[in-house]
Amino acid sequence: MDAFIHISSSLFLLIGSFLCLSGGIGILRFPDFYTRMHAVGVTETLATAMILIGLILYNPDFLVDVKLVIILLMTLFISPTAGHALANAAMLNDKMQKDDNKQNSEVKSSTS
Amino acid sequence: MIVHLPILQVIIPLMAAPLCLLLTRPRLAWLFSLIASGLAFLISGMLLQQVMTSGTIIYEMGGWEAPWGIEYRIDQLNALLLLIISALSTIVLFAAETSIHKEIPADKHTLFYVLYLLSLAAMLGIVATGDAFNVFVFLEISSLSAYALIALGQDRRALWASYQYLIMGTIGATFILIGIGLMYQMTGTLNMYDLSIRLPEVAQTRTVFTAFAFVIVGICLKLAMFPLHLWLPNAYAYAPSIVTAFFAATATKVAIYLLIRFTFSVFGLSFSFTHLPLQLLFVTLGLVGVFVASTAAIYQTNVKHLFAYSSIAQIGYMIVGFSISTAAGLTATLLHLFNHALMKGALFLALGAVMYRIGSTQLSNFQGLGRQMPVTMAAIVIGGLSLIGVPLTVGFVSKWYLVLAVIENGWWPVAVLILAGSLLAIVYVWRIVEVAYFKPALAGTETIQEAPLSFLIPVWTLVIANIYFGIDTRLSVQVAQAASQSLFGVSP
Amino acid sequence: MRHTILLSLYLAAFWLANSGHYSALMLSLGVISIALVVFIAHRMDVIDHEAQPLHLTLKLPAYFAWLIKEIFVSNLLVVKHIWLGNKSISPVFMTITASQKTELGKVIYANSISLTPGTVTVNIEGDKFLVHALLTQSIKDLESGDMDRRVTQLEN
Amino acid sequence: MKDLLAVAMLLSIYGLLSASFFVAMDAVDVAFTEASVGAGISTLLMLVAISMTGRAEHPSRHKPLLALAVVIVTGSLLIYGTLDMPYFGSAEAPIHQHIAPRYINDSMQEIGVPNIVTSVLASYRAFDTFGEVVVIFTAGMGVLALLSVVRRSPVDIAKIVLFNDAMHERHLILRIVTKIMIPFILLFAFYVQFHGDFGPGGGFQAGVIFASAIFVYTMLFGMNTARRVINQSFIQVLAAIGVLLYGCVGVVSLFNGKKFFDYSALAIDPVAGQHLGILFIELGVGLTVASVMVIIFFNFAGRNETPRNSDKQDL
Amino acid sequence: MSLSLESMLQFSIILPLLATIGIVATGHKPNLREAVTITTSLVVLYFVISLYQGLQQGESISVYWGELLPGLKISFSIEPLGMLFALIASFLWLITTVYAIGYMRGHHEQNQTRFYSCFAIAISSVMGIAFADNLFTLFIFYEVLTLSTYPLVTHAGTEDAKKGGRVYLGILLSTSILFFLLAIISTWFVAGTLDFKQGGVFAPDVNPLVAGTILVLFIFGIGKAAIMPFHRWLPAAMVAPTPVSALLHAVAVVKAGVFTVLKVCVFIFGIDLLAILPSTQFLLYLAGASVLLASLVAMRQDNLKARLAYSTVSQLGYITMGALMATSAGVVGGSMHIATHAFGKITLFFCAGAILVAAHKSEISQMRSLGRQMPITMIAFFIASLSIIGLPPTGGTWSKWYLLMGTLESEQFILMCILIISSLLNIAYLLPIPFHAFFSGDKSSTPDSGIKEAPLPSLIALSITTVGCVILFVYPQPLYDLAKAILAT
Amino acid sequence: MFIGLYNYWVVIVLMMVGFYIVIAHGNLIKKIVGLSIFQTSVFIFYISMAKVDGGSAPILADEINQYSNPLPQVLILTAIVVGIATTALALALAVRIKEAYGSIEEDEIQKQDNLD
Amino acid sequence: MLIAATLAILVVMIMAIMRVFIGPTLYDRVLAVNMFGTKTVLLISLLGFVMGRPEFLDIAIVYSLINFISVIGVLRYSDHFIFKQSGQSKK
Repeated sequence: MDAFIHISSSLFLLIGSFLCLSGGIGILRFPDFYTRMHAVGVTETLATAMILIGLILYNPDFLVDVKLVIILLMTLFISPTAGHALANAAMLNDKMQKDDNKQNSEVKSSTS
Repeated sequence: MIVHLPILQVIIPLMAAPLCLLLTRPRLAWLFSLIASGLAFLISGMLLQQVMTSGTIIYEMGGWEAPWGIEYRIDQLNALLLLIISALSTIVLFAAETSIHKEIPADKHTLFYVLYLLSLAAMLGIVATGDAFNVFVFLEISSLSAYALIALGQDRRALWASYQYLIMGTIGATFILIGIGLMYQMTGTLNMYDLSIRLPEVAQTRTVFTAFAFVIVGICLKLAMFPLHLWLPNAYAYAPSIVTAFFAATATKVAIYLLIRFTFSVFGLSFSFTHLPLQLLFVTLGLVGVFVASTAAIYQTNVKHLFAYSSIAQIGYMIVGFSISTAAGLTATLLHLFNHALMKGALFLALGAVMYRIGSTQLSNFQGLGRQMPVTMAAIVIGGLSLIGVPLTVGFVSKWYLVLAVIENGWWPVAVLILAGSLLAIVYVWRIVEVAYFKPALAGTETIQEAPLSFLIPVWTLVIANIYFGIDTRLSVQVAQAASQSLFGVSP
Repeated sequence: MRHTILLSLYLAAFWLANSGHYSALMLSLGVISIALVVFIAHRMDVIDHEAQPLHLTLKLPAYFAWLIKEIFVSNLLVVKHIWLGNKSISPVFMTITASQKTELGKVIYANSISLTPGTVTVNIEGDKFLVHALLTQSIKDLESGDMDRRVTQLEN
Repeated sequence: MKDLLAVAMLLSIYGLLSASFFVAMDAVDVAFTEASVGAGISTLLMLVAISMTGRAEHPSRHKPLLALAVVIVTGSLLIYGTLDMPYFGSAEAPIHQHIAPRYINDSMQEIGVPNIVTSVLASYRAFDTFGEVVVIFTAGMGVLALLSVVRRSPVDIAKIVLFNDAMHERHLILRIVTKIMIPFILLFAFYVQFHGDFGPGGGFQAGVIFASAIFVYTMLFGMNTARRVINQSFIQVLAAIGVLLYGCVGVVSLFNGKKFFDYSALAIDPVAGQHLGILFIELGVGLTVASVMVIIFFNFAGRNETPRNSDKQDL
Repeated sequence: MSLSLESMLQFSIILPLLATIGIVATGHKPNLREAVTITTSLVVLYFVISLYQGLQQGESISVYWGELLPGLKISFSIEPLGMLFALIASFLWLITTVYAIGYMRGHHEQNQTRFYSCFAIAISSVMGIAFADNLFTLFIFYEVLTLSTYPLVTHAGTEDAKKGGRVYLGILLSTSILFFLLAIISTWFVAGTLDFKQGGVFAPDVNPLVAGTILVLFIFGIGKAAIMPFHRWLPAAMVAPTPVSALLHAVAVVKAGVFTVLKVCVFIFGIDLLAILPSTQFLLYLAGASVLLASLVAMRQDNLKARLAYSTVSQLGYITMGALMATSAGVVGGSMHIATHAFGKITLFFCAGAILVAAHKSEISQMRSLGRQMPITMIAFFIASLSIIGLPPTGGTWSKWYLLMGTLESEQFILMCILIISSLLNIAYLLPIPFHAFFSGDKSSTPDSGIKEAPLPSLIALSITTVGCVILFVYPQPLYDLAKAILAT
Repeated sequence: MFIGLYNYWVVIVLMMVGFYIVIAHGNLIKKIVGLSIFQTSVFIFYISMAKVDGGSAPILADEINQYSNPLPQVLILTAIVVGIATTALALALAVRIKEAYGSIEEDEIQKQDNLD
Repeated sequence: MLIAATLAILVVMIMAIMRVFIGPTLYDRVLAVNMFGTKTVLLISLLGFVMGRPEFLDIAIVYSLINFISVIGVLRYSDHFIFKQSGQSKK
């Protein structure tokens, strides 16, 4: 039994790491902001979940497990919210730039 | 309660600060801070007396003995500094209510007193403590409150001055932190007394050398020692007058104290002055500081600037006395510490009075003030004479001891230079005198009156102290000598 | 009031799960803390049906199970395209219509869209969601309305 | 990097990184604090400040050669200084031999708290921590002195520019998620406050977390709402009370004839007294930190909404 | 009065200070104010004379006020040199006050109250200097004197006056702080005491190089003695009103300077030590050069007061020389010259002031034929000139004589030549003034000028001092006795 | 993880980066950032001193007998607070300076000051 | 395995930092920082296990909270710029 749990935990961790790495590559590789967001989405949902589940399996202590679950829930709760918020801001910004790309000194110098 | 005096010294103003915040009426807050400061003064007097009769007092916080807990260790040196700080603070505070009325918006008066008390408590804390890290913590309290107080000045340049001070001060504090860390790493202790015992074993290591360098540079930044003085003139010039008077009289003194404490007590005389070419370095920097700053003072058009540069020059004298590294030299430095606090306190407070009446401290506005505000101007003149070092004022006493100590060490040229530095002081003091007494008053200033009593009383208290301690030097000399001898006796 | 009691219960559970120290002192401190938090939350006016969606409690697990499956699938899809490279993707903006009536429902729907990699809700205006997708395929799946329907069901 | 916002982002990353490093170095309490402060509060404050000062840096004209020289000299000196230092991690180093062993071996008997950091912080070196509280109090007072705005007339409030008002109308998702989260964040703060004895955490971290819950609330629902919830002058009083509470614990031991901060005076059993004392002072710390953080944030954010057209110079 | 001599000594220092308060208090009533001044000066003179009698009877009088720093006492005692100085100063204060009343009113000067009060402080510090028992006490009063005379120099408040005041204060304060104080500290360090002692305080085996350096520091440091190149302040101070010039040249400042030089030479070094120091020679020649150069410069001045000022520089050189010659005749000559020069020079200045007040003339070239309108003034001027030159029937004869004796005694023939040459120069620049006043100039311009003699108080004052010059010739014995006694006790 | 003194050197390099930003950059906010980095690096330095090989976090637990040194951690807790206090105040000043001068560039402020 | 996972996370963190430096827009940076934050949460959790003291997960919880707050902060104050700008352009 112990061996099984150990192996499965390792497996979860392995998958999580792989997903994470994939997301990392995605954030570097994808061409623009919105697409990169999807790559980040990968690392924040499944990858995180996998690693945390791996850890939960690894450790039988109840208190620690509870905390890991809390972390997992929070991540799942927060990451889409944050992602949405960011995308929203970026979109507004884009729109604004399209509206007036004549005398917008401040933002342009920073984004170019 | 007598055994608790060391902690009460710090804790009374410290606890008074948040209490003061609860008093929303500014006048009440003023009265309250005055009482707190006065109590601190009382306690410091009792402490000094206690120390002079029965030697070093040790007070362990939380009952944990020294290297594990934090202790307050009051010897003659600390006691003297405590007395200077609390006395000056009380006297200066007396004029605060009138002064800030004109210089600070009304809704910030209470905050002013809170910050003032914090600053006072922090300085007392720095001086009283026997723990190196505790020094850092209180140094930061004092610095933070200082930044805020300076930024309260009317002029927008006060903000910029405060910002520059903040950057320099924080770098200095961080350097001290690095130095303390390195010392701690080599000895495993933070208690200054414990450090002084354990450092000699590892004195030859490069780490301790580096620690020393960082601590000293950090302190010198706080000290505004030439060439690290750039933040000081503007900070003093644009801060509210009360703040300037308080800091000019006390803040640099605290830094000098730290310098003395670390070089003489913690690292020990033999380490500080025999391994390193420190003596030469400090003498040179001190003297160059005297000359550069005095010369700069001559060319200032704002009297506050002028006296700020003069402060840097006076720091130069203290550094020279300190670098002689003999008991006589240290005595001279301590005397000058005390005396300079009296002079600068009087001068800047008098400037505060001028500020109160004419709203500016530009030299050109001093025209005819000799007739319009005779009592205030007389105070400035006497303070200036003291700065020059004219006999019967305290300035003479400290210069006498300084030159004597220098000659005792055989440094004739230095003695000549020290005296030559006073000549520059004549020049800048006399510029003010001439403008004030021998120029007709500006048109439209006929209505200017003598400063109110709330200024004149503290100013003249200090002026009279300037003269009294210039004539009856027993007390100041005795304490200074006792302090420096105890340092030389204790240090390994 | 219902919401307040419920919130207190949630908080109590949270405290107990975290604490691990069940001495009298700690428990009483916990009670005090919860009381304080509820008081502050009340002042902040954050206790209502939006924040404590108790009416959903029973239906949520089923939805979550389905959502996890979706997340799993879409993750693999995105990862595949990450490795395939830029040429394989076809990013697109698209507006879809949500059928939820309450704001809470919309939020659940929008977050579910974002939670499944490959699609992100960018903007909400009324019942129009602006969605960005990595692949045109994913947006098609959304438009098919499976998720929309499930969230709406949750609502009722 | 000419965009200051980006710089602020980097600073936040630096904070996160160093916090991770602290965990690796066994300094969990420090990591806790650094995470909440370095990555959280200071980034946030920086963002607010940048929003007021402009985010673009102008190219500087002066030559940094002198600066470079100073830095190189300082750095070389430091490296020179490390040469005689005990090796990293070596258990024989003096710091592990002289004072620390007593803390590690005896603190359980003397104070009865498993978290050694807490016992050192709150009892052996309680005075330092008192200083720390005063530092933060001072900063609060300083910010208040610098940024507080004289109470405005209703006319002025009406003129306040739109962008400072609530954003919850536009951000549906954020609103609901935040509403759900806030009570839990608050409770978590209390949890951290009271479990500092057993694990990482304590008054300071709790205060910061508590304050950050308020920050989120303020950012979402706007300053005016936040002001209604949290009374400005009340929070100032609270900050003062925190410091006083801490100090009074010391004063009480004074009146009981013990040394300042000697908590054993607080109860018949010295260890229980220590425990009680730590509880109280942590409470003081938490109170002060939370309220000062809120004061600082409110004043920054409140400054932001100063009407653009008038009274800029004279405040 | 039943005051003890000790209290008289103290009162002679304190009274003028107290008078300051009285003067300020009565400032708005000129008559009362001046009454206070004159009364005080009379009382002080009385005290000083009583002290003189006490000294004659061989009483030793000393007062101890306290210790400023450990070992540095403030104390006073009476010895002949100081007595001499005190007598001259207190007497001339009275005279100058009388003169000033006439001058200041005649000239409608501003700030008269400030003038009288600063004057009183200056006198007080002069008394302090005269009676000082040690170098430290002397130094303190020396500085007070500088500071209290500064407002007098800048009395007019004009740009010129300020410039003059700046030079005055600058040179005096800087020399005193830079050299004098250093010399004092060094003396304290080397000898361990600052008390004036017959025969000097240095140990006989003191390193001559060190002692020589200290001597140089002293001579340079006592800027009030106006040894070149530190003489600039004197001409610069000419901007002051005439009574002030009188004070500077005759009563207080320069006299305090040379007095200090004499004191230092005799009581700190002692003439025996002085004779063997290597730097003495150098300083002697410096003083000699100062004498000659100043005379030469004086010849070229057209402004009367400036000419008198350079004359003073030259005369001070005599006294310094006398002190440095390290012979008894030199010291006697030097100290007598203090007195004779004081009377001579004060008369000359009084005359200059009188001319200014009555005729509004300050340039020598304008003074032709003034003798007819102002005969008394011009006669006084003539007699005083004789005294300065050192011709009978004036007191100057004796002091010059002893100085010459001193050069002979110490076999300094070059210095002797200098003395003689400079006396000739004195004749050349002083005597032409009264001669021209009486015997040349076009007579046609006289009737319409309407110039009369100066106000009566001024006239009285200058007559008294002129008579003094003559009396010093006829009856020099007391003066000589005092001077002789300096080395004897 | 690291051997000998190597990691101290990394910390020192970080410290110097912060220090450099403080003194070389003219933008007030950037200076504050530099200050922050500088201070944080010093914290790292302290914390590295506290580490003992094979040690564990200084929170007592059974079956663990080697703890890292708690004292530097306590010190740094205090120092972090000091750091945030300084940062807050500095930012407040920067905001006020922007309001008063209209700029947060050192040389522009200096220029304006020289004008009055 | 734990160590392998830790290393993987570290690598991803480095990637995120690279993205922060590259930019190009502010939002890319914020995105990367956000990702960095969540990765730190994982890293801390993992580190606890690697070092054998897994009970300090409170820190990780705080991290995720802080992360959330700073994203809102960025949003809030970058909004500010957008509005400021639009305000200018409308004038």
